[in-house]
Amino acid sequence: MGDIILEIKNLKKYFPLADGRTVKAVDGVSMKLYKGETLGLVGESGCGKSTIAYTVVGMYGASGGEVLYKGTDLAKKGYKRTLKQKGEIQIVFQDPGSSLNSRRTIEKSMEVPLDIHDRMPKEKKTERIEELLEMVGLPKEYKSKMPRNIGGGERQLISVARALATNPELIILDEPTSALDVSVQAKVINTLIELQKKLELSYLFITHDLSLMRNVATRVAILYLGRLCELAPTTEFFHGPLHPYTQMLLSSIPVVTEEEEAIKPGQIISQGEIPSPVNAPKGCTFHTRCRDCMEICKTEMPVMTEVEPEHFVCCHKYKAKG
Amino acid sequence: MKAEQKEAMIKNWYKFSAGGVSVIGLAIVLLIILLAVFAPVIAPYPEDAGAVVKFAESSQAPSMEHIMGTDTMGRDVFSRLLISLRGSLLMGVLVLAIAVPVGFVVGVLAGYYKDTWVETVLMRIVDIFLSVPALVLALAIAAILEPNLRNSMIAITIMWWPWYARLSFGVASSLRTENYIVYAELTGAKLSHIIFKEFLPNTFDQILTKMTLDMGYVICMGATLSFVGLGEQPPMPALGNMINDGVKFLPEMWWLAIYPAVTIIIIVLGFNLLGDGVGNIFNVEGK
Amino acid sequence: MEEKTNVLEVRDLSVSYTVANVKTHVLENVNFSVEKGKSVGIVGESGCGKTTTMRAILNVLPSNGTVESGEILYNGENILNMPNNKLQDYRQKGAGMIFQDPSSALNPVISIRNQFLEALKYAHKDKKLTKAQLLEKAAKALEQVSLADPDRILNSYPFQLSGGMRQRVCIAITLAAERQILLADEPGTALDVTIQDQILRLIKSLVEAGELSVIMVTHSLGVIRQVTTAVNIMYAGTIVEGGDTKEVFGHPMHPYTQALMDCLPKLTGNGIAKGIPGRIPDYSSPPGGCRFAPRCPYVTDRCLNEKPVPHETGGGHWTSCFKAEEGR
Amino acid sequence: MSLLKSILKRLASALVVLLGLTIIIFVLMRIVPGDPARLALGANVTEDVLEKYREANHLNESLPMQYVYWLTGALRGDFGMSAVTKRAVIQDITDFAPATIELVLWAGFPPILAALFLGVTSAQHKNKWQDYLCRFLGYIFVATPTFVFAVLFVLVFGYWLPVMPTIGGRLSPSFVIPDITGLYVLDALLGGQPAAAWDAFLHLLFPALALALGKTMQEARITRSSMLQNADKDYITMVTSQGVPQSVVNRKFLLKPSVIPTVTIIGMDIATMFGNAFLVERIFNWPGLSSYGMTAILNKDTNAVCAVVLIIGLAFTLTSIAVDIVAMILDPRMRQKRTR
Repeated sequence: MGDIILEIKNLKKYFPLADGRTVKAVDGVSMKLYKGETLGLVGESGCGKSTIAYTVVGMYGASGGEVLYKGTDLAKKGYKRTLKQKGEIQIVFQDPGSSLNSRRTIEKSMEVPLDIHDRMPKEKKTERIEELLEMVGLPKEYKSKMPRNIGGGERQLISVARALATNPELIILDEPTSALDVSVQAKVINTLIELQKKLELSYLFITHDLSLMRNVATRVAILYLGRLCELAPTTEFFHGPLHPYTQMLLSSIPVVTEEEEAIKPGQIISQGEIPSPVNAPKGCTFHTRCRDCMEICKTEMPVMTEVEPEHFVCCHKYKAKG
Repeated sequence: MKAEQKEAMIKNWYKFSAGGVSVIGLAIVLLIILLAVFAPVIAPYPEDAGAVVKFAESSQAPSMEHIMGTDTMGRDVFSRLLISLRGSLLMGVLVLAIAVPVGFVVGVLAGYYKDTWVETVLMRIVDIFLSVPALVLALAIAAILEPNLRNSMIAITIMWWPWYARLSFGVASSLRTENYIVYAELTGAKLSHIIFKEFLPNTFDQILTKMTLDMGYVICMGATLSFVGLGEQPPMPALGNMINDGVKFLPEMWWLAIYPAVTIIIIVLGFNLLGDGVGNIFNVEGK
Repeated sequence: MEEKTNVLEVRDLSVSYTVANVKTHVLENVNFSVEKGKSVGIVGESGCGKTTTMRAILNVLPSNGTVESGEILYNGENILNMPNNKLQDYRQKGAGMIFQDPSSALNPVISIRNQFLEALKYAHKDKKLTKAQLLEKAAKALEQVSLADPDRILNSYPFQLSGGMRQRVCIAITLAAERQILLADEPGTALDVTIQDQILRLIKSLVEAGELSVIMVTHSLGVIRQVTTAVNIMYAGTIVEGGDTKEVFGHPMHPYTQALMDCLPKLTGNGIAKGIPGRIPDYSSPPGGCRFAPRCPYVTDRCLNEKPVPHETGGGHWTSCFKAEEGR
Repeated sequence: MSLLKSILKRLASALVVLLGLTIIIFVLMRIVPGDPARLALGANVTEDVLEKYREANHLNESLPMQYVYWLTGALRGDFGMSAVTKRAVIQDITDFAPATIELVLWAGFPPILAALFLGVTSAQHKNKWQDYLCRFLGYIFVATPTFVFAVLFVLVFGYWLPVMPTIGGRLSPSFVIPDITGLYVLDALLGGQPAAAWDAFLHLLFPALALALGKTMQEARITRSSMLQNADKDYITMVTSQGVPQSVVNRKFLLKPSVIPTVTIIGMDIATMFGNAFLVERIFNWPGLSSYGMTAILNKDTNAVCAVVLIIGLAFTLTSIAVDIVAMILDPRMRQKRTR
């Protein structure tokens, strides 16, 4: 493993509600992101995966914990990110309809980061925009188009190109392909993989799609109700998922081939629903849906344990082993 | 590229003319503008737009010579009507030229800073202006200032900007969580960039539609003020004061009041129809 | 004999829309059928005409849509020219649809309870059920779709529920009507994968119990494989391949189906294909021959000029493709 | 309950707005060029009298203090003396307000039903003659300024087809009715005088129509377009596809969401009527608050102007609160929105 580019330590993000209660969107998450890797952050709606992304990128402040980017704590109270850091950490959003201003040409949208980070004369700017378009595999004529005249996948590629404009090192990918058809997703994903190799980018890839992560991520982290359940290198993760929630998640995926069917943990039937993060269950937050629930699970919160090298799981079942 | 633009134009024209009536609106508005611009040339008696007295021709019913008749001073109603179009249009343009930018900036700021004190303060001010019928406060303001055309414009402008603030507030507060706005913030864009480069193009459709409709309503309110004597002062003609003069001679000299009244209706109608068509292009509902 | 077991049959259905004076030919000669107590799937990507097909089956196309030709037979009768009362009867007891977009399919200003009551009142009008009995059905359906607190849901307005909950409410309203045929338009889009799994299993169990015939429309090949026994692959308003689900997914023959399968990320890894170049055609002037021809890697002159017809390759598996027909 | 809470919130914000309005009015009052004391008393009084007047009206204090005095006075109903009528402004207002209220009530509320009827009819007969007629009249009426309506009515119904009571006022002098609510039609009915009630109604009819016609057609237009817009929504298609008969769909599922936009603009429309009443009352000789205000404005009677503006602001605020409450009852979503 290489250098650590981003380390999240015990990150917490709480949102107060109007009625005085609190949503604990992220409640004590720790993980590392190595340079040049793709960390897949996977979970169902309300698990806090996007909150983590938005805290890293600076949309929210943290309620507690640290976000160390190259050793600097970006989440420290009162810390203001430098322009350089803003350029180095970029984000690609989920919704292709809203990531580009529908009233401005592609060129105008792509000028936004250039004007802020890399002021240059008009002709050079045009040149740079054409170069960026080429990097994501789009013809340079696209610069004069309006977002509504191109497809959703192409719009996402423009968002990627726009993010590349500031020479980033870490890109947060917030479900960049979940709104796209698979034939279009394929092109976007392949472009992202190529760019990563060429530019040594590190990706924090937020998604709910485990099948996609199987093909993209270096390591996979599973979130449930604002906490990590399991974190492991991809191959190991898919061949030996340990956490009961992870197993349930995997077994729920509708697949298309017999080979895939064989990988899914059998005999696990998904049940129940993710509880509201406003009053998360005591003890292990998953115990209400867990088929292996023990007495201890209802009262005591399990801790992250390294059961095998680089394979972490947060479950009482595996405590003894460690 | 060229073909694309042409295609877009054809599509827009189709949307604009879909209802049929918008084309009539466009024709009316163009006609009014032409008449206003060339009024001194077209008007048969341009000198009548002032303190002129021609006793020999006073109080004549419409005829070939005076197609809309003459008033008690013998002035040609048609000529006065043409000249008065200029003041009306000027009022519409100037009022909106000030009210729209002011309202836009206030509204967008409030919308962008929704749920903060900025929104509370700005939108409360807007609410206060909207808590009295515009006409009442405009009358009060116009009365307190010296009654003339300029001051009636000031009064109407003061009452008009809150509407644009409210419109822009609505757009900005719904767009502020759009990813392109968030992206601009995260990358370090300045406030002026966000307001004028990101929000402005997105508010433009609705503002333009409302402006087209409002041209008619501003002219209408201007006429109302001048009807009670708080606008253009006699002997200069204005749609409102011509009607007011004419009312005194109803029903015998009906032409004095009816022609200017019908003119107002046509002007407002024209801008209304045009505004509907503009709204159709952008898929914006008129008010 | 075989004809008789079909509860619903779509024959040569062509539908067009008129947008801004331009006619778009969305569906072209769509053919498929559902046997009683079976489930059939239609797979295709966005804009391929899946939802249009579903709406046509209930005769509720948007006001700018027209059925150009074809018929939709319910128990042998064409619903497209049924008298009004019969059509209503068919909608009440014959076929019902789960709408795709949960945020717009529920009336924003009417409580969930009343939306249930109104729909169920007509669906069960022959049985003379009391209000309490109807509400009981509603509560049961809500529990079936894993909504734990039916009373609270019934007392809510749509805006008080999350997207996933709304989608399940829509599903419950449709299921509680206990019709013969369920038309499911992307029933899992707003749901988390573990909940989607529960819903799919519910639908499958209803089919297996013989209570329901299902037409499921989705972009997800996996969902189709889990629920249906027969599948139709739709591309740009035409059905390009069809047959037994496992057979079609195991041996896809149409180049579009093959490409789609290759693009799909799989749990087995091995990366994903480069995607399909180009975009779906402009429906206002669709390609004269095969609609997939402009994006097809195996395209020939014949594909560009001649429309392919279904060609059976055995075991009820067929495809409309000259490549398969010519054995290339 | 959330409804009650939303209503309370709405009232609180209305209070802030009204307070803001008093500030604007006060500022307006003080930017009038010239000495307020002299404006009130006229040119032929001695400096001594002026000084006494200033003392009595706190005109020597700082501006914020003057505002506080003026506001506390206004809260007690003390708006000072009118320079025109030489009576207490509050006295004038209590005398004239009922006439305006009666006019606006008649112009504001009954036509809503007509607007809804026309809008729904127009939508249900889209692109048939009923629809074309409604839309044609809609365009014309919306484009006609209220005072033009008033002038035309006077000409047509006063002179050409004399059906309108010509002298103006609220009641023919031959009738005497009890003073109960100040609303003549109602008072006459309460007093058991149907003939008087009819006479009062006739007096009301044309001014009320002049006020109402434009707004009514606009409300009809909004109802029509929201009916048509909603008719293509998924939630309507969904109930249609469930076999709910079309008439039930229209009545139970389409009407309610479609009238909400109309309801929400009624508040604004009634407010505008208070404004337009200024002209209508003048043209029809209607002895109401607005013609009193108009006279005050033209004579620069600041005390009276301020009082009238404030009272109209109050009336408007109350109307819009009422409308908001109706909207909240109709549309549960509005209970959650931050009210303003």
